Amino acid sequence: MEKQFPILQIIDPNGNIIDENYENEITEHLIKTFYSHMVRMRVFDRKAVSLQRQGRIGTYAPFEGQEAAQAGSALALNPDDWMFPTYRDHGAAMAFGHSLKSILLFWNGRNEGCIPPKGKNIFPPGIPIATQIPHAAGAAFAEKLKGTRNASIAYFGDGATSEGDFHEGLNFASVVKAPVVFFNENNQYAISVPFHKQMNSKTIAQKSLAYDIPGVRVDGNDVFAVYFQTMKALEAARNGEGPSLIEAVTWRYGAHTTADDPSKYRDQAKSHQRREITDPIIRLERFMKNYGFFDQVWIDMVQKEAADEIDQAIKEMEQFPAAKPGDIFDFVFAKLVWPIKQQKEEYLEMIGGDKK
Amino acid sequence: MEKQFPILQIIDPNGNIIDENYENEITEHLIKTFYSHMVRMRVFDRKAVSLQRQGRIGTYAPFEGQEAAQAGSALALNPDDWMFPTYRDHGAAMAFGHSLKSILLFWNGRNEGCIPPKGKNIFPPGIPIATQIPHAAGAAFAEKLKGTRNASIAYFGDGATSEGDFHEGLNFASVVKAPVVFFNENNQYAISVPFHKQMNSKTIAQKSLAYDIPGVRVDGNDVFAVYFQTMKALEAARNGEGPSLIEAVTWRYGAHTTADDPSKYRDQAKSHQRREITDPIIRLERFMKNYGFFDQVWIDMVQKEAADEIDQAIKEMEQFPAAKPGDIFDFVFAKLVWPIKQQKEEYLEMIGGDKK
Amino acid sequence: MRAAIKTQTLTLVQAINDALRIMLQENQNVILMGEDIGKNGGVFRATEGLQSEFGEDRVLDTPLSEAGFIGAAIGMAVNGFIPVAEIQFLGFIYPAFEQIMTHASRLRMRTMGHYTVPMVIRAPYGAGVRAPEIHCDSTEALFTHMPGIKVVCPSSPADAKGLLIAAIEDPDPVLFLEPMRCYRSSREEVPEGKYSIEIGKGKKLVEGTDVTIISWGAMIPVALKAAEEMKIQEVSCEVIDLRTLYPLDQDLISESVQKTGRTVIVHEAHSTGGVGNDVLAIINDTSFLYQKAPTERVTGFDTPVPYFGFEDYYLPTEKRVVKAIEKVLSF
Amino acid sequence: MRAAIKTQTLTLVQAINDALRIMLQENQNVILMGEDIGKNGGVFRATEGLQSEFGEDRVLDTPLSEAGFIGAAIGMAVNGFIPVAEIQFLGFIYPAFEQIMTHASRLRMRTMGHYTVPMVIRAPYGAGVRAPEIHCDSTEALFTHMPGIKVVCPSSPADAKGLLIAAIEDPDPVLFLEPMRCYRSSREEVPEGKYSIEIGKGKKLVEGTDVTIISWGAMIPVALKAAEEMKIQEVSCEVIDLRTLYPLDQDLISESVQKTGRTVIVHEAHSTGGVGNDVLAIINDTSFLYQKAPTERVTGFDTPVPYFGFEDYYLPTEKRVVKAIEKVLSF
Ligand SMILES: Cc1ncc(C[n+]2csc(CCOP(=O)(O)OP(=O)(O)O)c2C)c(N)n1
Ligand SMILES: Cc1ncc(C[n+]2csc(CCOP(=O)(O)OP(=O)(O)O)c2C)c(N)n1
Ligand SMILES: [Mg+2]
Ligand SMILES: [Mg+2]
Repeated sequence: MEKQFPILQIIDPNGNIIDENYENEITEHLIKTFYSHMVRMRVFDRKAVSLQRQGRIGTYAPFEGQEAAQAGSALALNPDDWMFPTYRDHGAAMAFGHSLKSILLFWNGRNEGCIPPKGKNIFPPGIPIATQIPHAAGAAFAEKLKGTRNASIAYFGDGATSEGDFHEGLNFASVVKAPVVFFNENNQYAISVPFHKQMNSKTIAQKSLAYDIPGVRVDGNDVFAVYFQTMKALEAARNGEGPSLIEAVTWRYGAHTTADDPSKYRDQAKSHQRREITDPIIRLERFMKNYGFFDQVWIDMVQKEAADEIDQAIKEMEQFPAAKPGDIFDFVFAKLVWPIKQQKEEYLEMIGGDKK
Repeated sequence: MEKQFPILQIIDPNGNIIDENYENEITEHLIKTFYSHMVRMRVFDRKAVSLQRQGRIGTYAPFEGQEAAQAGSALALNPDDWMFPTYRDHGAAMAFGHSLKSILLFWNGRNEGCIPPKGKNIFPPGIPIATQIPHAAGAAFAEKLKGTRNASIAYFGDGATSEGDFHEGLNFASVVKAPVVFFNENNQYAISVPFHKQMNSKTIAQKSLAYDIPGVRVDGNDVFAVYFQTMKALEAARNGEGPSLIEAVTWRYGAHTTADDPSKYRDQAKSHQRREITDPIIRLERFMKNYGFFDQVWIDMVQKEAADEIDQAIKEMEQFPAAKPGDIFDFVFAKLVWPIKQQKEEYLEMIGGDKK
Repeated sequence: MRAAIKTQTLTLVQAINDALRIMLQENQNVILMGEDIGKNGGVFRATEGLQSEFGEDRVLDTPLSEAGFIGAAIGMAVNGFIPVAEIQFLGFIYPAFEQIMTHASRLRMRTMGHYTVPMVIRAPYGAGVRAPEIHCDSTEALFTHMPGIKVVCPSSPADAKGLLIAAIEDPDPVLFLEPMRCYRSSREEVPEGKYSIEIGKGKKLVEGTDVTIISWGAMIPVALKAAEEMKIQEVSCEVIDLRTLYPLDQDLISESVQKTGRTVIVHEAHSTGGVGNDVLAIINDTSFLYQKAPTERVTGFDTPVPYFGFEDYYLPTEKRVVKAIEKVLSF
Repeated sequence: MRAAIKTQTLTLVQAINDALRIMLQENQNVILMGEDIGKNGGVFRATEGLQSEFGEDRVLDTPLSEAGFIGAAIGMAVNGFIPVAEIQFLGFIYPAFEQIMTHASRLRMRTMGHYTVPMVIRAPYGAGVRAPEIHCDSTEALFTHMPGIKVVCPSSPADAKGLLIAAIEDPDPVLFLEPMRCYRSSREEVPEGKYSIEIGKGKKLVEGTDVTIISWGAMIPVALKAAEEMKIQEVSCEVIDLRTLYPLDQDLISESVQKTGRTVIVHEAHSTGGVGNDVLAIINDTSFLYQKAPTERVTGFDTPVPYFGFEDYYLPTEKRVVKAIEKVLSF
């Protein structure tokens, strides 16, 4: 099966183009877009980890190492498409246009962080594993019924493929030919459980065969491979050809979440050594150097802009008004039902009104 | 995929051996065993349908047409293996040694019907679709842990493959290499929903690829093909090679259950015309004629023995003691807990004791 | 004088079919989903004729995959549709439990109203029709304890139609339980055309002064018969059909209990954790001093709903209700 | 004089680890299953060190598949093993809901005792630790309403150990809820070696005469603090830790309520359908005339457990309990 589903690459770890079909498609604009998004994502991610350490946000799920998978896929979307991320896909969400302030608010336990910018179809991060997969199928099917050319993308990890919802979502989508891309980030661990204990198959892409849908395996650290394969899958979806499954093979360098200690289950030194070969940003820099796009001044600017933007978002997050007790009652139903109304009134009376 | 998973046959619809590898394995004993079991199953099934019509049992799920799939697979088991049937697999259960009286009691709403004969590992028929699949994986894994050579078999329909439990059961079994055979009876309908609305794939066997386990498609109306393929899968399981998936392509001639009206969703006249080509008993008779095993006297005897045995079982079922009210309380836990004890006492007092 | 309302004589399941047809006609975004609801018209014929009238896209036969199609329905609901999903029997809702519990019911709250899930899940429930196991569960309490979803359970054809229309028009998820024992057991005059009945409002079926009987769904006929029987003994029972199980009709309950001071709750679900205890809580909270006797609960037992050979023992009977009425009277 | 019992000072999660180790040692058929319970020792370290001590076959890291491994555990339980399955957080039990509801809890009844499911499902539950959504549910009532499974919920290390051992030895399925807020919040002396505490028996933590406070799990510290506070006002509160949620300790509840006549129930689950209502039913059934005031329930609201930025509003506090005590006293 590994032969039937080879890991597609467009640039190799040394930053050389190995698939000539794409030579003309890789424009400077594309390169700079990818690079700046990936840097922005990494700066954000590291900053978020340190915010958590300082107790300024709650438990956080870092995605360092998965930037190419997230940027490449998210940037392939059209503005009106739908995104269904997990707790680890805020990189994808920010690339697709979510606000950094919102993402930080989410990680600080605030529902306000689940509200996407106006006009952006981004679901709140999926916490119960794999449950977002049928949602993506349904939202995509709705677009099909409406007769648009919009598609949806569902993100999920290698561990998520073990859940029934993965199977049911793919089966449903394949039957109704919903325009959806099932985008798997195979970072090879589900918390501590390694790939080979999660499944007996050697690839995730081959699971597409169960549904007779296209399946492909890409190097998840090659942003070009991810981008063009996602584009292809989205294009097929828009054309009425139904869903596809993409397995982006990648790795997380850090912990599962800030509450996790990866040294319990793997050698973190080795994990970091992988950077040399697999780090998606280093690889893109090599490519930029090889092909004359490397510009330290521009890179420094990108770094700085990212840092500034994130600092600004942190400020906004921290200046955000305190959580209003009344809010927990008001959004359960469109209209308060009496038990909740009564509970709200009693509670607010006890604490002396809705101003904490 | 239909090419990768051809429908294996040993005898063709005309009753000729087309796979010479098995010529020597098809002994008279085997032929007679298969034939008598299939006849017994069919006589039972028709009798049960008419019992239901007469109001002597409850809703019943007929399996006419699926006798070869059930006999061929069940007769491949060893006595100590585990069977996990659905509501449509009482044919398999009776071939494996369940008592006819028990099966009738089950269909008459009596839990006593779920108790297998001593020493026989037969689970109660699975009603919530696909839920028995993980059980079979677990029971098989238990055998592996104990170090025996016993295996388990899980029966399920084409519709069942859409449930998450199908996927989770196969994935679990593939990871722990549980000695289990996943035996699918693809009768091409889930109540009214035809195969092509159930899934986008053309075969069920190909779903094995998702788990990197062996998958095979057999003619479910060819009892030899079913038997030898099941044997092979069981043998692999006993040898530590893990699970396999068998798709037995078949057809039910009758209704989904006696509460179903198949003419609502398919042409029943056409369904019955299929008999000419596919009826597993007719096919076996053709084979017996072609190869000189046909013996009308013996066949009449088989028919008669089956009818007598079933009449006897019906008598036993109908003479079975009335349901005891106390029983609904006594088997919830090993020891009555007070709420149930209190409910039991109050109830029995009201109805004047446990004698209805 | 009120204008005459045109009516039809319908069974409960026909009334449901009527409500579905009306809503499919009226709102292009309404879409029915479920197993065997198309050509087959549903195993109880609740969707009979609707696929041929409205097409396969609006009356969708789904794969046998409750988590899959309820999950997909959530995605569709968020994206402009109003899915009305049929679960073939309430006992088969459990595979979709996670989707309902963590998404359908929470999405509005999670996103502070940005995403909402205007969907209906219809499910026949209850024992007494000699069906196989799991086909007989009455586990409404699992959903009344789930914040963010309303639970409705009509007992009559006219209520079924009006409440189902209300459920489809409700901006939030509604679990709509259909007492299958009442599907065809009686007919009544049902107004033609579109009308709706407010969710959250019960109904006084019989006015009385001595004892309040509170029930819903398939237990209503049992409650009514018991009330009838008590009339002979000159006991005046008030019979209340809750109709909505979340939110309960607190006013109706407390008003009646404050009048009679004696209450019998009848439901077929298990006693422990049953919705009867929520009624008890309302009485405790609103009508403590009016109680002349401890409330009696006549319920299914704390046992799984047994195989149908035993189900008559499990289900509350008129006799058990009468005994409870006598008990609250003689306290 | 009693013989001195050797003890160790343990946190609740350490006590659980101790109980698991003892049972793995004692009974070859005990097998632990779950996500990340092996090398990682569980996300809360409840199974720390057990895989290296007992091997991968006895402490099994499963795929991320709750229905799959609970379903498999049922098959294993029927076939001679005693699986102790860890659900990483109670909110992730929902995918396995069908397996628990239709099989684990019913198999004994279905087969009249021929097949039984001696398994334990362990799950950390509850809010207050700033965890993401769904990690904070307290939905014990979904399981107390499920016939055929017992529900246990200790609040202290010593109880946790004794009850977990009892759960593993119980011939029927037990859902064992671990208040994650108490995992490391305090230590106590826990007897060494094997001992068990009877399932179904609560415990009087504080003797009192004026008001009965009934609670369990993570709300026990809140109840205790409120009782402490009331002491200053010279109100004597009796505090009862239910410890088992099905079956409830009817005797302990009624004995205390009959003494004080005033009751406050404290739980963090949603009010409607909460186990508090089962306690109310016991009071109604056994102690009606002893009541001097309507029972007060201090509970989580009928809202999803909110994101942690809001969770302090959701969770019952000492202040809310004190207010309820004052209310039952001033009635
Ligand atoms: C239904 C469910 N079970 C368990 C968990 C706890 N959990 C959170 S993340 C995780 C591992 C997920 O692994 P994977 O799908 O590979 O995604 P990754 O975290 O590697 O991105 C687990 C077990 C959960 N969130 N939901
Ligand atoms: C979880 C669940 N959902 C729905 C049903 C209702 N139901 C009973 S049988 C059936 C169709 C099953 O089809 P298939 O798996 O092909 O088996 P067959 O009946 O054809 O043998 C359905 C939908 C059920 N029993 N369980
Ligand atoms: Mg992963
Ligand atoms: Mg079928």
